[in-house]
Amino acid sequence: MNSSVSETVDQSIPKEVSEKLTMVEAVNLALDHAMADDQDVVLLGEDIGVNGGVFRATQGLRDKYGLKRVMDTPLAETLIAGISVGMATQGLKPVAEIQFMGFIFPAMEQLICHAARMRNRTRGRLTCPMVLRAPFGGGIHAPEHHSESTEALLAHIPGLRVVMPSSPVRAYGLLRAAINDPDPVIFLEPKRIYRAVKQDVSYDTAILPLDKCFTLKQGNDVTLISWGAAVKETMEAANTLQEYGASVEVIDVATIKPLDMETILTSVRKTGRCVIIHEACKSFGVGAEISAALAEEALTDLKAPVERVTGYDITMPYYRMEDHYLPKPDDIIKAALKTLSFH
Amino acid sequence: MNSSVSETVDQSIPKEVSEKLTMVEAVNLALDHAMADDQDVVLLGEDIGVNGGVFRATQGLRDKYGLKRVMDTPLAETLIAGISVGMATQGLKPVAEIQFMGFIFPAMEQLICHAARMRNRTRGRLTCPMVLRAPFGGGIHAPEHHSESTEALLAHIPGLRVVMPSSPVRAYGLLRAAINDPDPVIFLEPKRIYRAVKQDVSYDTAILPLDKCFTLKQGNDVTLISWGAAVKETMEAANTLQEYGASVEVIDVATIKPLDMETILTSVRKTGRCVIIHEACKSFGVGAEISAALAEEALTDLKAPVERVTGYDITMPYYRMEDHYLPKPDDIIKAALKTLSFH
Amino acid sequence: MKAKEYCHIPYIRYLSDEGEALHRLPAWTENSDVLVDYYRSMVIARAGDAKAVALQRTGQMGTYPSALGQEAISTVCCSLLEKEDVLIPYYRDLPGLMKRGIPLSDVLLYWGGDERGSASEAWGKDFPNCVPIATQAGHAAGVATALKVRHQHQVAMVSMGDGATSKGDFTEALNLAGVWQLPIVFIINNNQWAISVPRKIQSGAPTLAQKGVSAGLTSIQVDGNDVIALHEAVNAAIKQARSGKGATVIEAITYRLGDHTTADDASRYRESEELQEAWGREPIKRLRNFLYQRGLWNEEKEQALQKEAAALIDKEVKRYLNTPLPEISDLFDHHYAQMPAQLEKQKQHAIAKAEAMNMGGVHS
Amino acid sequence: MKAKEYCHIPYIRYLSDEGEALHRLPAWTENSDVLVDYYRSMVIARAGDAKAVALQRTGQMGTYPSALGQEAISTVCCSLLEKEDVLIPYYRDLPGLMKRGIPLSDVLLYWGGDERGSASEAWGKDFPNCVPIATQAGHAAGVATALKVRHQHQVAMVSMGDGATSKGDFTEALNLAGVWQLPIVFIINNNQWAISVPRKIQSGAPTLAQKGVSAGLTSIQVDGNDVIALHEAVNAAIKQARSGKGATVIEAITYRLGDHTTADDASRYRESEELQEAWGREPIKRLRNFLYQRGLWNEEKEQALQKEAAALIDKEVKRYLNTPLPEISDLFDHHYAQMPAQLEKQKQHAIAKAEAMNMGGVHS
Ligand SMILES: Cc1ncc(C[n+]2csc(CCOP(=O)(O)OP(=O)(O)O)c2C)c(N)n1
Ligand SMILES: Cc1ncc(C[n+]2csc(CCOP(=O)(O)OP(=O)(O)O)c2C)c(N)n1
Ligand SMILES: [Mg+2]
Ligand SMILES: [Mg+2]
Repeated sequence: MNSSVSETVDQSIPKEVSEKLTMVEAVNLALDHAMADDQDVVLLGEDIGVNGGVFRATQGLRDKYGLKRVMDTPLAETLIAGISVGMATQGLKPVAEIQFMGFIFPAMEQLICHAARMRNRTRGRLTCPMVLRAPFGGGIHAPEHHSESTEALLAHIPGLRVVMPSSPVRAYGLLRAAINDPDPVIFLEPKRIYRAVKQDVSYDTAILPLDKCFTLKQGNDVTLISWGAAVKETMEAANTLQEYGASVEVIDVATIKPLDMETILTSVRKTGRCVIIHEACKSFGVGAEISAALAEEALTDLKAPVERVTGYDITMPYYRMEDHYLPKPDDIIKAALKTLSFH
Repeated sequence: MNSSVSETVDQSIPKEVSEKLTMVEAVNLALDHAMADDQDVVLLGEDIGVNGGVFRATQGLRDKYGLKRVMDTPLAETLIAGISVGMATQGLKPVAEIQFMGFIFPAMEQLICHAARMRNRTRGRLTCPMVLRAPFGGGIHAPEHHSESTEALLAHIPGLRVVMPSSPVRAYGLLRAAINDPDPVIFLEPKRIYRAVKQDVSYDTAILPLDKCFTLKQGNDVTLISWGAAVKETMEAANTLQEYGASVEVIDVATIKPLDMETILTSVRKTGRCVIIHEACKSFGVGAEISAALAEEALTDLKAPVERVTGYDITMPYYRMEDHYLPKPDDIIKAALKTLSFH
Repeated sequence: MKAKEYCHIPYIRYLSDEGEALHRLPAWTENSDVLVDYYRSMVIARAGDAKAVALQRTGQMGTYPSALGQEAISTVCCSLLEKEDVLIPYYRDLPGLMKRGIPLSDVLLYWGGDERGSASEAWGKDFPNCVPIATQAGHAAGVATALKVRHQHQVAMVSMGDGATSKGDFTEALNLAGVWQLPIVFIINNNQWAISVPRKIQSGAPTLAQKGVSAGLTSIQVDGNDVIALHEAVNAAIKQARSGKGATVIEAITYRLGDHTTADDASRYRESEELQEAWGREPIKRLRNFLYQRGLWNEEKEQALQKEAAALIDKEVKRYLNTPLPEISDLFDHHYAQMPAQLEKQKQHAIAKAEAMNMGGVHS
Repeated sequence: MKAKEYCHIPYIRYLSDEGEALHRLPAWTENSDVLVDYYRSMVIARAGDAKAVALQRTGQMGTYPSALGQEAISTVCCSLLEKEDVLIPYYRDLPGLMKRGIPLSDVLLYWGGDERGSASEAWGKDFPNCVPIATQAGHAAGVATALKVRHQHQVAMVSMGDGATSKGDFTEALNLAGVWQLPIVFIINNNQWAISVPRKIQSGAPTLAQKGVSAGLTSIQVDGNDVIALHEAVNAAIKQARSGKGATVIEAITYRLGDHTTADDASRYRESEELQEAWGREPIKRLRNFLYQRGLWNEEKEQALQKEAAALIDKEVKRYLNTPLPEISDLFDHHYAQMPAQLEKQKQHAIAKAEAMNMGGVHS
């Protein structure tokens, strides 16, 4: 369990009891268990203490672990990232919350110039085992700047990991893995599905591997690739396509940096057809890398052009019109049918 | 000439005389002429005044246009971007310098949340006619953080333009166009070729279109696509390939956001083969978008997989080893020969 | 030697919590028009603010940050600005926006998820609402620079919360204002809370005004629920800026009587006693008491004012609710003056999709 | 009322420019060892610094930022730190790094374009050089937080230039240090220039120390060329931090006697008179005068020291120049503890390419 300071495990963890939890509750439980297992894990961010975070991801943890391990910071994202780097180099495992992904930009210099590079520039002398959590994505009728999906900016940076769960079980398993990981992980939580479904989650829920895609559904005719909240629409589309008689494979990329191209290539080599679905703008998005790599490495296996179903190349519209921006199951179905009928 | 305050043209401009200038001198001349033509053009940045910028891009301009139009700022990139937005909304045309692209990250919040969005979020009531210049790229044995190429991060942002010249004439023509443009332009200057060649540049040198690729060489067998300093190696590779008997088309993308996919598609539809060359890391780089779009929109025209010749997915190495990172003409030739021999 | 021992920030106050003059009032208060106007404006703003909250509660508008209890700051600040001055507001400035002549319906549209809420001509060159905390401080410095470069005599006024003072953008802007002698008035609306984070754990400085000291700026604290103190402080700051003598930082002490926004529940993190106490210091009651004492206000006027406010708000709410959805093309048309080719294609796709699905938008 | 009128920052100085005691010296100066050690360290550092410049000038090293004239600050600061304390230096701290026991060759390797210059065990938990200005202030706050969370009694010491005080990271870190009472010593190396930007157009504040006031921190100015004043100030700051009483901001006034870096030419933007004058205040001559006066130093000792310095530097330069190029794999192996599959492929590609081309690296 990677504990360097203490081996004590908080007795209050209900190891056996498994509860139906939403994704945000699973995040909370993962934080709770990580803190119980490893004294070096500390939380920091805006409003994460008494308030438990604006989405309640850290609810109850300050009461349980105290002020020194659950730190409300002043309002300063550059600082949040900077002190996380500082703490991590000294052996703590900070898990910082950026209140919304739209406010991550002041942290970019610290993430790119320091968090991502500390191991390399000291050849491993100092490392940066930090996690930066941020809720992301649209669809909850939030105000301006509260619905962004800019994962592509982070995915381009060597030395970072970028992970996003798409279910409570994966949120738990991936967040625990992210906290255990000895390198910096940006952990993006699709807030639109924070409370979409409930799953059994407990201390016995598996810690999942990073850097691996999850194949959510196996099929032979077309591969649908997605991550985060868009997995919901992707699965809906897959089910409808299945009704139409298509055999659909669905992959949740889960870790977008570094990409598990092996799983993706294996699938698309089998199906020959692929639709990539993401909420972020199309151009220079994560879908571009996947699409490019597929065509470069499996050109002759492709029976149809890869399709991207994504947000438009526009600023996320304010909420009255955000539905026009967000990819819908119908868009995915249409794109899949297009690839399926391509000869 | 887009002048709202004054129509006076500084008589000191040698309209007829054409001089052999390096790229950085062409940048300087473009700034000079833009300031002479339009009183609203002002320059700001660190060390751009008496010192004329660390690369001398603004040399002499403070003496010529005074303190009020050539402003040395305190050391604060967030501020530089923020005040540029503020000035631009009031009708000035700020041209800000970020000393090296490695220091652009503190400006990201202002660029993404404000500069890129001002027109959209006020439906055109306020606009942001600013230019942010930054030297970028490696190969000059500079210290850590002075050799970055993170153009992909900016290219993903709706509302921004991202432009990079690859010759003195294009530096002049594109920078003048960028300053004239009523929207924010990130103007990235490939410092490795700041003084690589000299070309005739004068007041009569054409103001070039933004959002357009430049076809530097026409050919039928393979399309080489590049931008910035890598155009140099790309042209070298093209010449060698030509000697080998291949007919090579070379495209300088010049504006990477928004992409002129029409020119690129037309070329690759003709040649059927394509190599994309850039210095930035491969994964999630600008090359990914071009490669993906080609495979998606011209799959059946592709006679071979698109090749990307790029930097590795690592932090730019310190200078002793940076040569191992930078794409070389040989790499381009190899990739081109690979696509040419693909069946 | 601790910092507090060698830095003294003046604090201005004229009216007691009950609206009694604590010392001799400035001469301008003899002319009752100004004070009555402040009162009327605050009352109307509070009614508009309450309506905004109600619209959210009834599912007719998105998240909204109420200005309840903080009406004096925004009202006085914007009253003292000239139209040609430039306001760079933050999200809790409804009273000031109304004072600037911006229709309530615009503000409702903005919070109702419609970009057109920041588009109308009434805004002039003022900035739209700013969500990314403290970024507007940089804009203000840029606006002021533009004014200075062009030898214009307007000022830039920028407001922000206590939490915003922790973000580096703010101090970078202060620093520039100091070194370039910029015509800016910085207003810190210190409502004691930044969502759930109380003032005392936001900064270890005894005052937030002294952040201005670090930039060599004039820096003062003022009772932000006391319109007379505010008027004095803001007026002096505007005069100083307009005459080329540089910026002022005004920390206006007030209290957030509501939740942070309609998405927040302040009872999770703050004591009800503190809230109750704060109600005793709120600005509208205080000024009403003062006006009553001086015989400048009465029940009849109050009734008329309430009626007037209700009518105005009614009209504005109707305009808001009746604003049809924008065209789909609107989502694409304002990113660039010159539409890029690929974006045009995406626009056509979106239009076709909307037509095919007969998609509407929210509250349409 | 202007800010300067209500903020007073103490200024500490003991030695005149000529090395004469200006007032009663602190008791610890009776023990000459400390002062002699400061002198020796500064002389060695200056020789190492000059050698670094020479290596650059002769094409044997990359761009280098000389610490010429600023040796006292870095030397005294790092002398007073315990080994277990954590240093978060900036790029002009060669004297301090040497004091921390970091081989000169490491520092030369770093500026010679080799990551391994920040890798050796000698660095302990100290931070490598920091190029992105002021970002290290956040690291220091994080380091100090870690120390505090674990109830350890070390301190974090962070240095930066005058220019760095304009960047928001710095003030964000100050603010946190104030509110969390962090064990940090902030050292502002005010050498009057940030490349070509003079101190007076970097900030309108009369002192940079007063930026600490905005965070409620103990804030002082000290003559940065006076080792006794520095010792007093830094010692007090470390003691305060170590005993849980919070951070101090020390603005140490000095002068950059060299160009900004070897890539810079200061004669473009600064008057030679200013430079000449500054030479009259430099720290080494000043301390030498003092030691001579007290009979603690003489020509013989000086000769021996110069020899010792030359020998040490010679050895370190050899080690630097003889450091073979890293393996190609080194470029890839330190990005993640666990190498991603695709990166492994790229690594193999790079190795194969280097072998095929028999590519070397710089100065090999
Ligand atoms: C950069 C940034 N970080 C976080 C947020 C989320 N957020 C919105 S308001 C707020 C608190 C602001 O408090 P304060 O500045 O005191 O203003 P108030 O809301 O109290 O008026 C936070 C953290 C944001 N909008 N922008
Ligand atoms: C964020 C950032 N912006 C710009 C630079 C380029 N730069 C390097 S040193 C320097 C001046 C620093 O001056 P100061 O803080 O006074 O330190 P000094 O070099 O004088 O010791 C600048 C602008 C940088 N390294 N980082
Ligand atoms: Mg507040
Ligand atoms: Mg300096």
